[in-house]
Amino acid sequence: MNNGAIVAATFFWMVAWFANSWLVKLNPSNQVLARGINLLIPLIFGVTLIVIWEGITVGFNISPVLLPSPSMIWARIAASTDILWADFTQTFLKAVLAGYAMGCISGFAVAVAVDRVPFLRKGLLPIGNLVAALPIVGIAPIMVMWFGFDWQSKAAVVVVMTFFPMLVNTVAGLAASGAMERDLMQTYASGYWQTLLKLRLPAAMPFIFNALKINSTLALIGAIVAEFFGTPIVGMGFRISTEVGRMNIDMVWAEIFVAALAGSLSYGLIALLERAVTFWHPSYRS
Amino acid sequence: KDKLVLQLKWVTQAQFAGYYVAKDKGFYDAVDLDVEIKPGGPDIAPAQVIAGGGADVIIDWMPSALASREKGVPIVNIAQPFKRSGMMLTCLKESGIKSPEDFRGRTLGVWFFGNEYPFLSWMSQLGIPTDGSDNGVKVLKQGFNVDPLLQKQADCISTMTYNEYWQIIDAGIAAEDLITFQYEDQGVATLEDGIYVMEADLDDPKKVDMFQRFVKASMQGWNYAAENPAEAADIVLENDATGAQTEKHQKRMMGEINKLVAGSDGSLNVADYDRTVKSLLSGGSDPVISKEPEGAHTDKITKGM
Amino acid sequence: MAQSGGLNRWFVDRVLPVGTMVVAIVVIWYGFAVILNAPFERDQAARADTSLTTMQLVNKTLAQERPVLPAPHQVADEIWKTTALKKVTSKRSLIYHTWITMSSTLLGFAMGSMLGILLAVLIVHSAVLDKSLMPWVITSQTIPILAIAPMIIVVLNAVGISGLLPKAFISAYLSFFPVTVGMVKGLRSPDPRHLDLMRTYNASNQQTFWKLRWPSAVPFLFTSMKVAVAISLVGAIVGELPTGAVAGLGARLLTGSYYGQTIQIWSALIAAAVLAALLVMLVDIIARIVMSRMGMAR
Amino acid sequence: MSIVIDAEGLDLTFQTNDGPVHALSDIDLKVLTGEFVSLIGPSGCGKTTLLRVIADLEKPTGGSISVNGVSPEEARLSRAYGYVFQAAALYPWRTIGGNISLPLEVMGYPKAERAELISRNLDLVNLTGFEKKFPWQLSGGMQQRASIARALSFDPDMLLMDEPFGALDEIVRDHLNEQLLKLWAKTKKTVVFVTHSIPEAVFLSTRIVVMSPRPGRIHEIIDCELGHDRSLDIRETPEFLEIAHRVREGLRQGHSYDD
Amino acid sequence: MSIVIDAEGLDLTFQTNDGPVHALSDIDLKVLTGEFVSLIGPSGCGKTTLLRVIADLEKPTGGSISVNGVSPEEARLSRAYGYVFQAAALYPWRTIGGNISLPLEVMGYPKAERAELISRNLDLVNLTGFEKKFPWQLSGGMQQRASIARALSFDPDMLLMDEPFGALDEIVRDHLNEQLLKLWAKTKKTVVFVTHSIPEAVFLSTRIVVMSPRPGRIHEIIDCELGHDRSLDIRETPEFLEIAHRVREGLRQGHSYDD
Ligand SMILES: Nc1ncnc2c1ncn2[C@@H]1O[C@H](COP(=O)(O)OP(=O)(O)OP(=O)(O)O)[C@@H](O)[C@H]1O
Ligand SMILES: Nc1ncnc2c1ncn2[C@@H]1O[C@H](COP(=O)(O)OP(=O)(O)OP(=O)(O)O)[C@@H](O)[C@H]1O
Ligand SMILES: Cc1ncc(C[n+]2csc(CCO)c2C)c(N)n1
Ligand SMILES: [Mg+2]
Ligand SMILES: [Mg+2]
Repeated sequence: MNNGAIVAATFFWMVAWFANSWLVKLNPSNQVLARGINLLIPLIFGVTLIVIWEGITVGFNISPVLLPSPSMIWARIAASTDILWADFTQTFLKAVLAGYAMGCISGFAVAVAVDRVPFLRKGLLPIGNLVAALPIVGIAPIMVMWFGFDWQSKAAVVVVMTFFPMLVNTVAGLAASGAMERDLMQTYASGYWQTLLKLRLPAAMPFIFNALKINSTLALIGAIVAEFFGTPIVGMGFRISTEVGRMNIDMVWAEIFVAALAGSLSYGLIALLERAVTFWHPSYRS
Repeated sequence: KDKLVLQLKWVTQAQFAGYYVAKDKGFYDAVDLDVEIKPGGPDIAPAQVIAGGGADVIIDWMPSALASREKGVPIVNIAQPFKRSGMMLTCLKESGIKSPEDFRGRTLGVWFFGNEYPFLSWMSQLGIPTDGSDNGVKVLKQGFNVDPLLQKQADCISTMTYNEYWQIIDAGIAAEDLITFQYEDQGVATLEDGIYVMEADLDDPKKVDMFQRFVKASMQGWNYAAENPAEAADIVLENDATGAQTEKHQKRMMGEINKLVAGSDGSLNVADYDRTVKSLLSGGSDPVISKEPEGAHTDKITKGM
Repeated sequence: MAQSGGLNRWFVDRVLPVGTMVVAIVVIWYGFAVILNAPFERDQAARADTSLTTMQLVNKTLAQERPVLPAPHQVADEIWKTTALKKVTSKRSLIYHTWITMSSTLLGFAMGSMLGILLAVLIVHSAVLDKSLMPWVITSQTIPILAIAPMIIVVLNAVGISGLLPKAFISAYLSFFPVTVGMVKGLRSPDPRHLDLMRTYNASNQQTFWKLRWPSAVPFLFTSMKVAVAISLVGAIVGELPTGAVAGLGARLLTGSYYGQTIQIWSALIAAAVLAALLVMLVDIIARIVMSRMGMAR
Repeated sequence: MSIVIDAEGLDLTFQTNDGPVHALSDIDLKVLTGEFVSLIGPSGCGKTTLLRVIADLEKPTGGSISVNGVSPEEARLSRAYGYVFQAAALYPWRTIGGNISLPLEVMGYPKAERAELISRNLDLVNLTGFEKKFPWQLSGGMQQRASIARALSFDPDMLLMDEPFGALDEIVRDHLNEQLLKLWAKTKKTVVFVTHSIPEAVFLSTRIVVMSPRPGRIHEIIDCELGHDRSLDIRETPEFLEIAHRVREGLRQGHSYDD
Repeated sequence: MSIVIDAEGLDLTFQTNDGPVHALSDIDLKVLTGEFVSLIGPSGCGKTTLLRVIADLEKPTGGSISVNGVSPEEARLSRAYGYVFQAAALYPWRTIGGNISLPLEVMGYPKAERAELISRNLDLVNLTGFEKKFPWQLSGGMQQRASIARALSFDPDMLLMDEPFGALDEIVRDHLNEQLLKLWAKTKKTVVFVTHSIPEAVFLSTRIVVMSPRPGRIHEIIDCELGHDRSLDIRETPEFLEIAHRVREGLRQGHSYDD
């Protein structure tokens, strides 16, 4: 056991906690500064987690086969950028993006189609909610069987996973515009498409973005897990499942790091987009 | 009674009949052992489990065991019930593949998760690249079943003589329509199911004694299974908690497994070991292990039996 | 009269549309079963040097032992055989496996909800945690759980935790998220005037929590618990894979996959879907009872 | 002067879960061109429902009604009226200009004409310079003026207003009342106006329809001839107080204190 | 009669994203025991803010204020007042009885005493028999009465009311005004009352504080000695109209029409 590392990590934790408590209370009037602080606080928190992790793995001499230390993971990331990039290309740039786009667009299109027919809406929604709860581990092998080994089957899994959240949210969103607003369009003798375009879609945007955000994390997880069930020998999921068998756990965490980074960045990107598109929503007005 | 946890490499099936028989028939009880058998699965790495203290003894294939050892999990082979290798590549005849040279430009299904080493060293001995270059083979990470062949997503897939091969047959494809390449026949066989423990445990006389009793009782189980294959298959079925195994399949598997175990008294044949190591080291630019392993096997357990 | 009107409405609004949709799905399913299973039958016919009439082809595609896509009646038959015709304690009984999965689902769901509520309470009451924790809670959900599940299990094993708990942990890891998000919203939902009112009574933090924040968060809690219970089930199934896939619906899915038993996979999938529906319904019923006790069901 | 709205024996019953609600019962009402008619009455007496029937947002279950000599639906399709709701009901994702542009877009006005109409109507309600602002950046009174500009933008002959100033404070309300009256005098539009406020009704209207609830019906119609040129000060004149008193009495008779 | 509220040179500035908002500026106000003081003024003039400062829900940034001779915080801690909001602000998950019981629970009254107080106060606001109902099962006027009962339940000497009847229709409002006046005469509590309505202020108050915005300050304080025994009819008396006129004038002078 290495007590020094543990003590150092604990000390760092305490310092970081005080730093954050202080930063929170600062509350500056300067906008840029305030935004900076809002970024800094979770960053300090994250760094603290990593330092504690390092402290524990080093301090308690944890076998790297069980849990490698962050420094080892970082070294692995630095040494294997080419492999990580190739895997990222295969899994994210091909499977996730294609599946995400197809799933979201088709979910949206079906929602708009279904919205005109209440009977379809009532029938599809409960079933949609059910299918959305199906475990990917059940769907992935089937998709590999149907769509082959390459990224297409992963994209298909992503489509299945993202379709229903989008469908359900869009349908709810299309129903979200107020009765008064819809009456207003009636008084203009507005047609179906005009009402859809000018009222119901804008009003549905917060819901649609909700689905886009949920789907952004679902898509990545889905593609990675689907790769457990057959892939060409490249891809984040392939690497993770293979390197565990080879006892290269640091490589596994390197991929997990890339996945978490990509997932968080896409989520953040969509959140920014949401802010720009639904700027009018009360939750964004100061 | 001494408690001992055994981590298998794969799910409950006749491949591990010896251990289940030893447990059910009371052979372990007879040597004062209380053995808990943990089934494996697609993402269970026995070496990781033993490193984490989740098991005392594991069943693993030698290539992956040696690779793990190089990665810093000091596991040692204490016994080798499987004498022969059951691994092969199975192709559809209609693909036109007649010899390993015909693999070039084809798509082959391979198991990963540490099971790819025998394949990789075979290919490198043949001089066939596996990195997707033109005159090489295209490698797929094969799932857990034979669908890629049935769906014609691959020209050949990895199968075990005792398991997947028969699934292809069961799926309605006649043996004449298939062509198989056994690793054993190709001279690239590596040792499969062996018994491994942590190196440090071998310094503990109490543990050594336990392992001796374990290996002895297990081999007793294997012998019993060889003599009573039908009963052994029943015992396996009995122990399968998933309820997914069929009697027909397990009886047949038992027969094939017995062929692989035949001729082993449990001790590791050093010549087999050397052959395996040589095969793994000869991997050209990307060998499975980089240097001759040391202390990766011991007869400390089997010689006392 | 109101009673029968309600029943009638329930039929027209729920049963009829959903039923129609199910029928439509089954029809489409049959169509795909024929299309997807046909190539194999054609190959077989070609190997045997015979040719098939369309009728023969259709019949054969709907009765394969290892179909690419099993026909609905095959799945129904399998479900019937593995539920009604087997003792529930039998390892071949789907009910037995469903039960195994359900127990880790419920345990994981309970732990996940608890953790979710706890995090939400911390986030709502501490400005530091609010700002530092929330982004990481989101990041935690971008980690592919199935990837680290085996390692979690090994690590838990190393500290001597095994059995139901590791599976439940994975289930909890997935399900705490919607609860946290919902509860943070819920605990912050009281009208500022209600909070002021408590201040005019000079109420303590605890009193404000129990008399105001908590009750106003209850509707949010139930909404997110409905999402969480479905996710818990996914987590429990995922968690069964690296624990040796010994029993449970996940194990059925996986072993079905090893042995190419597509019919078994599909029946396990259907069982999972039905279980999910039942669990969501259960939470919904509890929600209704609690809410009407609280006078919030109108 | 011709008859713009002609309702006879109008009936409307809502079918709800707890049985039928008799929202309108035997309503007879004629409104002439250029009139300013207020509907006043306690909550739930059917004011909104009556206005919605005129606007073809609700179908009566009995009786007959014509608007501009045709059915309400035909009148709606020919864009005969502008409707102003209690809350401004502006779309938060459109600027003030964009909101006023909305009916014009729906009705297919060309872009140049839209721009012209927007600025003219903004001017009419004293909001010049706020075209690029979003609704939530304006005060309640300004929002309500914008929503009136929106209803006026396509120059309908009739305005239907459902408690347009209900959410505003008294001073702002007085101010808007004055402006509305001027607008009405200038444009000569027919106005049907729903309100809760007695002074507001008396100040604005040429006729006041006092309604009473359960079932919603017309209790009394009070003429209110205070001339077209009223200032806020007339509210302290005896004529004004007289009419206000009559309205209050009418309301009280129709009211039941069961709450 | 002693001084209950004593504010001198009170200032309050909110720091917001778009710079400071001067909500209260140089407020001097004394309220004596048993008085009924109304705060009236256009939206945003600081009425609510002033009431919140008295209730210690907001800290002034300048000047001094005492309540019952001590600081507002000490007064709040000693539960010196009951506060009534615009909308009833009842908890939907508690029955009417449960809502009235809320402050009593927080203040640690024993159960028996709570039951006793609940029924007494329900009686006071004419809601006997509705104890077990949930708020949404009552009309708006009844809800507001329940919220008054809640504020009265622990028998504070002072009532702070922020537009308690703002959301109700005129008839119901008149009715509640009458009841409130009776209650006040009976209990002799000190009341500070925020309103938008001139007739309401004149009808209820002994003194009317007219405020004006930007920055929020006191424009004028108008005495209103119409005696304790008023009925709704006095609203048509010349004295009443006179005071109403003065209030309106005061409001208009202080008002700026920039919205
Ligand atoms: N869509 C509807 N379905 C069922 N009942 C309705 C509907 N709309 C209105 N009602 C009922 O009809 C009656 C008249 O309602 P309406 O909205 O016209 O009253 P109102 O006079 O406008 O009241 P307020 O002053 O509160 O706006 C009420 O009892 C109301 O509950
Ligand atoms: N918490 C706050 N932060 C910033 N500004 C505030 C805050 N509360 C009130 N204000 C501002 O202070 C001024 C006075 O507000 P206040 O609510 O006291 O007005 P009011 O007279 O009660 O208005 P109303 O009649 O609309 O209720 C307004 O300009 C308001 O925007
Ligand atoms: C992920 C994964 N894929 C393949 C194997 C290979 N394997 C080793 S033993 C065995 C049983 C044969 O039926 C099989 C298939 C594995 N262990 N893990
Ligand atoms: Mg209305
Ligand atoms: Mg206010």
